[in-house]
Amino acid sequence: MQFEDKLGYLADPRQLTEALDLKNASTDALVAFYRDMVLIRRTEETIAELYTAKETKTPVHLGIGQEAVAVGVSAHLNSGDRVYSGHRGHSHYLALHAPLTAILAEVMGRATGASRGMGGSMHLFAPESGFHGSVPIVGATIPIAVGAGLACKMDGKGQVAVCYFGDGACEEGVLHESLNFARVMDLPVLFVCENNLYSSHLDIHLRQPSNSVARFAEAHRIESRVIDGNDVVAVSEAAADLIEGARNGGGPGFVEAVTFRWLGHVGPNADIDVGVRRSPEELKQWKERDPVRRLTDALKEARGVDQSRFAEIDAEIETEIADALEAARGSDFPAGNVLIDYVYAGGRS
Amino acid sequence: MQFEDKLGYLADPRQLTEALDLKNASTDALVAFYRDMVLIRRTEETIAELYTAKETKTPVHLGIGQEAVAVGVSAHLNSGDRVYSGHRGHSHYLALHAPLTAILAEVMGRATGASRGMGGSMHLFAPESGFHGSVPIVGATIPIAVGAGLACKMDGKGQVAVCYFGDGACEEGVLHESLNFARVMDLPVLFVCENNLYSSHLDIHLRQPSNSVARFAEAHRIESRVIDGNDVVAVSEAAADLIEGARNGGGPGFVEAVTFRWLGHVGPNADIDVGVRRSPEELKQWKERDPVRRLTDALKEARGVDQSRFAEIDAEIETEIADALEAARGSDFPAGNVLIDYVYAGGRS
Amino acid sequence: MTRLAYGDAIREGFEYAMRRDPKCFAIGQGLWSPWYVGNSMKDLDKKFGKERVIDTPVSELATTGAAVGAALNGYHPIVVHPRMDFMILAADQIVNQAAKWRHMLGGRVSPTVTIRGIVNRGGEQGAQHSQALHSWYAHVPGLRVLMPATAADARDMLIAAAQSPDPVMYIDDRWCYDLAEEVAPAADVDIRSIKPVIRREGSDLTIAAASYSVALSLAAAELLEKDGVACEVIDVRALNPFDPALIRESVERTGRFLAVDGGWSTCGFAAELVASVAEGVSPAKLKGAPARITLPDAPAPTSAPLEKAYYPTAELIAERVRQMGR
Amino acid sequence: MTRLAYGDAIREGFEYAMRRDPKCFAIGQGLWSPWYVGNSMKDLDKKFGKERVIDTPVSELATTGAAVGAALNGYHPIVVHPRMDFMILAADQIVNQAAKWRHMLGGRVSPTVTIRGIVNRGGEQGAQHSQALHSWYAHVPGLRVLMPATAADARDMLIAAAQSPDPVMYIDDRWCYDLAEEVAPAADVDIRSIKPVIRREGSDLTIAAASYSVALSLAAAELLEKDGVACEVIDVRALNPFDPALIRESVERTGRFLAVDGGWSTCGFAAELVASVAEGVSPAKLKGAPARITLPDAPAPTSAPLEKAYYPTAELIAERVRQMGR
Ligand SMILES: Cc1ncc(C[n+]2csc(CCOP(=O)(O)OP(=O)(O)O)c2C)c(N)n1
Ligand SMILES: Cc1ncc(C[n+]2csc(CCOP(=O)(O)OP(=O)(O)O)c2C)c(N)n1
Ligand SMILES: [Mg+2]
Ligand SMILES: [Mg+2]
Repeated sequence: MQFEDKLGYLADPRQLTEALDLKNASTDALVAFYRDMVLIRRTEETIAELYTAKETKTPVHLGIGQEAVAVGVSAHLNSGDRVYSGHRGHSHYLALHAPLTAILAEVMGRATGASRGMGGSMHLFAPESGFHGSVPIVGATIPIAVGAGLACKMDGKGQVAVCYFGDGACEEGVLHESLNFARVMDLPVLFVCENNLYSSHLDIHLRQPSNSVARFAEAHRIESRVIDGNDVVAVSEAAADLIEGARNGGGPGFVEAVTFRWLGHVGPNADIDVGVRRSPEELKQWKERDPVRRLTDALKEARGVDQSRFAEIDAEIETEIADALEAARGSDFPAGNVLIDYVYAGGRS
Repeated sequence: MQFEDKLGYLADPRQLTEALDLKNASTDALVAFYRDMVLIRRTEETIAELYTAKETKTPVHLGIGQEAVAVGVSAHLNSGDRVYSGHRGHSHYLALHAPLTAILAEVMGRATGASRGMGGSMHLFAPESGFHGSVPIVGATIPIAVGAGLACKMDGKGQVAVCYFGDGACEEGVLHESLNFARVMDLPVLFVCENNLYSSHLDIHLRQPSNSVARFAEAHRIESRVIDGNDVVAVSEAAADLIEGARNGGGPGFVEAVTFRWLGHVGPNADIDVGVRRSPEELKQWKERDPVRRLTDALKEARGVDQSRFAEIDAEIETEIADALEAARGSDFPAGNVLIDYVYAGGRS
Repeated sequence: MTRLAYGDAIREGFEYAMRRDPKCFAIGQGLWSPWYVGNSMKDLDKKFGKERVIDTPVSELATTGAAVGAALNGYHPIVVHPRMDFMILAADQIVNQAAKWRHMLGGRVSPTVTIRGIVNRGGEQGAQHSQALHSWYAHVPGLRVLMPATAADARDMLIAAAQSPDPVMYIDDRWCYDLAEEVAPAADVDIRSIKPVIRREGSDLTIAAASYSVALSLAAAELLEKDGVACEVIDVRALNPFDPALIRESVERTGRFLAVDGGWSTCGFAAELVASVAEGVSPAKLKGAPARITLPDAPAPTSAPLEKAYYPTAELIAERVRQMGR
Repeated sequence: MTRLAYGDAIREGFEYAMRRDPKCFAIGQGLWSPWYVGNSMKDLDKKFGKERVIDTPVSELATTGAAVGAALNGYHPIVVHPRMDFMILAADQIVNQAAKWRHMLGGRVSPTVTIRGIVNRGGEQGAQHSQALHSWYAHVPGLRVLMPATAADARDMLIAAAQSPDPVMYIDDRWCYDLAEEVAPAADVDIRSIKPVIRREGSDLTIAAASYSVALSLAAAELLEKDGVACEVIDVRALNPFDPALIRESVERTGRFLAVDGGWSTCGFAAELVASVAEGVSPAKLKGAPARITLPDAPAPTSAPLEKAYYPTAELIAERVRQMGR
């Protein structure tokens, strides 16, 4: 197979390392993006530590390095919208400002967790914040989000459904069935593919004939945007367009956000030994394309935001996480009865 | 959804009714095509009669009107190649010159049938002729043909696998998974979609955003040809190209053959009441695009073949079918023990 | 009371559920076709509009997932699979998703979806157009599995399913469509009230079955009555969660038990019935070993004589009962 | 004789089967990864080349279908599903295709494919990463279902599967990977020779189980020995086709029966075991009602304390046996 490098510079880690082009985004909004991204990163680092310290065993799929995608998309969502995700879902949850204590408690299996301790890292739920569920069967939430879009359409209130998934999920037939279904029924669904060029240990060139997955949207006649997923401004612009279209009855949209994860597929290590092209050098290069640093640089250079402002936010976040962690640690595990009581509404009868 | 009429004149029954352009095909080959197409049509008409006469109950999906596709493709296959099909598979079987008695016997559930009376119309098997199986779960033989292609590649003898399926099957996720798999592994597989614009009662415009399915091949970076499926010369040319490529290690190819079935989805009636655009007028127009008549006209006009030659072939076919039918009718039903004995090799133990 | 046949009763169930609840809709393959699912949904698209009776592309998995998704967002979809064989393609959404979301996400959300799987067999259709896989779904905690055996149940169980707070697998059998009976006007039904019932009383032997197998068992009981054997016939109705109490109580009276099921034997629902009886009834109360009648251990054949040999009949059941002694 | 652990034994089985038969190859997700399927396929890709040990896209259905297709064309592929949960997506190819092609096409062709499904549970992985669905596949005629409980069987059953003329579901359990024992050199194995065996003799009660549940049952038998209760433990090994003769014969001797299974209860393999015993052993020979131990009727939880409550233990089995009397 001749592999097509359709993404070009978007997939080349030596490119796009400079400060972001902030376009006409407001400084306040950009600073809020910074805050959200740092919160996500620090929370995931905290989860990594919990795992390393054996405070939890639940499999954790960390998205450090990919924070810009969820933050850029979420900027255009409100709590009436319905977000779905998969195994690597922390950022999608946190970008909606869903409760911090609840995600940490969930990762530690506590009854105060987002899923009351029944799900762990891979099964999160915070509908009050618009996060309607994540599950780790690859591709499973894609048609579910389409069904949420169908509900939105039937509700007729201009709400949208969003589904995050990866490049690997595009190999599941259900993605294709779902794209067709959403298109044929003109459903308000935003498909967001975080193309991090890997599915666990396998580089995309070992799994697909091209490194760009937007070709599937095109095949199903769905409008798409292929963007630098480490550029929160670019993500936000693309999402804004497509979400607006969906709200106004234009049907589904598809964002391909090219990005890279800094850690291994699962767990807190970088496992640079796993994966054919995933060399230490390449990883180092991708870290130069850090979505947080590029935003910070731009805010400093183009908007004159002072380092002290970032330090202040960072400090707030540390306190927030410390408090959340303490609250999570202090809470109980689920009571034994729920093992059966949660199976059917009102328990088994 | 805005429906894209990508096929244009290829899907317009008022077009392409004229005599075929025979290009540089040999007259002998073209006469052989005629023979094969008429054999298919007459056999299916015979099966329709058997069904009407209640000599069989097994569901029959007739492809009358679509004969050119299998005939054009099979011209480039030999018995080392492996052909798979679905519920509408009579033509694919017969175009390989698989035994006529065996298909009739199979439809009538006899032990001398292609599948020894265990399959009926929807499950045919004649590996000696290159027909390696048809089954009616829509899309099911697509990955199986891909696996046959993998076997061909491992065998290293330049053989190819062919899979016939319909426009409806393109809505099954497995088609997309299979295209990707075949592409990534560069397998010698020819995907042949008989796009007859219908999946049972539903017109393609109610199920997909475009009437052309080759867009899926394109998305998976598979070479494709979109052709008039009622033009046996065009089918043959397209198949020749792609099969040659596959034999030489070029990987998979995809033929979209646009055609139309004259009868209903299942059974011997035209059921023109079923299906949104399937009006009596449209059906009448499609019959003007008869693949047999257009070939006959061309052979007469461009090659001076005499009507008597056709009449002779027709007569031969009548005899062949009459003989086969008699043989089939005269044969036994499967013995009771095979119900269990065929489940496991050597019977249950 | 009006007389209603099973196929029409299903249609009435749809009509009642959809009229009663604007959040209830139907989705699946063939719903705009006059013949796809027999007469069981005839003209519903005309009555409720094509937005609430949605015909779909040939995409079992995404269609089912979309129904699950709509259910998770406040709707009560009924997703229709014209054959249980095709529904296998949707198993991930049924078993990994619908059955698990409530539990896995802490009990705060429920995929209130009804998955209708039709058993459509016979007519020389063969191995991929004949399966009855209710035992698979009965195996999975989180699903409710209903199988109506009568016209009233065909309607009422569909209503119960559409109104259920849990995901429901509703399985009907085309061989039952002509069974007719007098039925009361439709009303709301609490799914938790659907339990096994005695369809015919008897003191010599207990038969338990579901769906079409109930009709067969009742016919066998008629035959046996002539021999002076009084069979009690229990219609299981709800296979998951399954409550064996009534069956055990019956076997304690009769001392003999036969399970009849239209699926395969190994790990099938008949095995569950026999195991539930064996576990719950003291061996001292059994006058003989329990038994089961199921399909033979083979895929469905096509040819007419083999089809005839393949499917259990009332006569086969009666013969087995005779062998089991009195 | 060399000492071999279950995980390594699987790897040896692959190595033997692939060395012996050039038409045998492995395909599935994670086969080029150092950790995906534990140590059970370590470096096979290096040994046999990436053409015979094929790592695939995330496409369970097409991958399985491709393996079935290669099998129908003379190969003996072993398709690997790192979790049974993901394998549900491939159910159509397993159940509608692999299981049926021989029968449905007249006995002239056989999909000689091995489908390896791994039970990978615990570790707070939760509902979609824990399932043991062997009962589903045991339900389906046409499939052979094997579940090794020992290192020797882990290797030999894989060899038998690879050499089988029928499609085989080979199910291993990650919880067994460290079980080690002395094993003889690898040799060809006829799959039809794989039948239930007695792993421990005893006269008071018969336990039947498969896979990891055998280890649990043996541990329980150890505990019970101290109480003076002698359990006979039977390793079922082949769940489909299932031969209950040895188990029935044992229960006729002991008079008591307990089925232990790592799947769910309703229509599960434990139900089949109990039903087979109930059907085949005269109630007069039973000293008490048979029983089963399975998972609770719930999806797998994640949090540590619930996980602990969820999975059966040797102590739980021993306690149940004590309740069943002597
Ligand atoms: C149906 C299914 N198949 C396989 C897996 C194992 N698996 C978990 S994550 C993953 C990789 C997915 O890659 P991608 O979609 O690109 O997401 P990423 O991990 O890169 O975020 C795989 C194969 C699974 N969880 N579910
Ligand atoms: C998995 C599955 N879903 C649904 C069906 C019912 N079905 C049989 S044929 C058919 C239409 C297929 O249309 P197409 O692929 O275009 O083939 P055509 O009938 O037009 O030749 C459908 C939906 C089936 N057999 N299998
Ligand atoms: Mg990825
Ligand atoms: Mg078609």
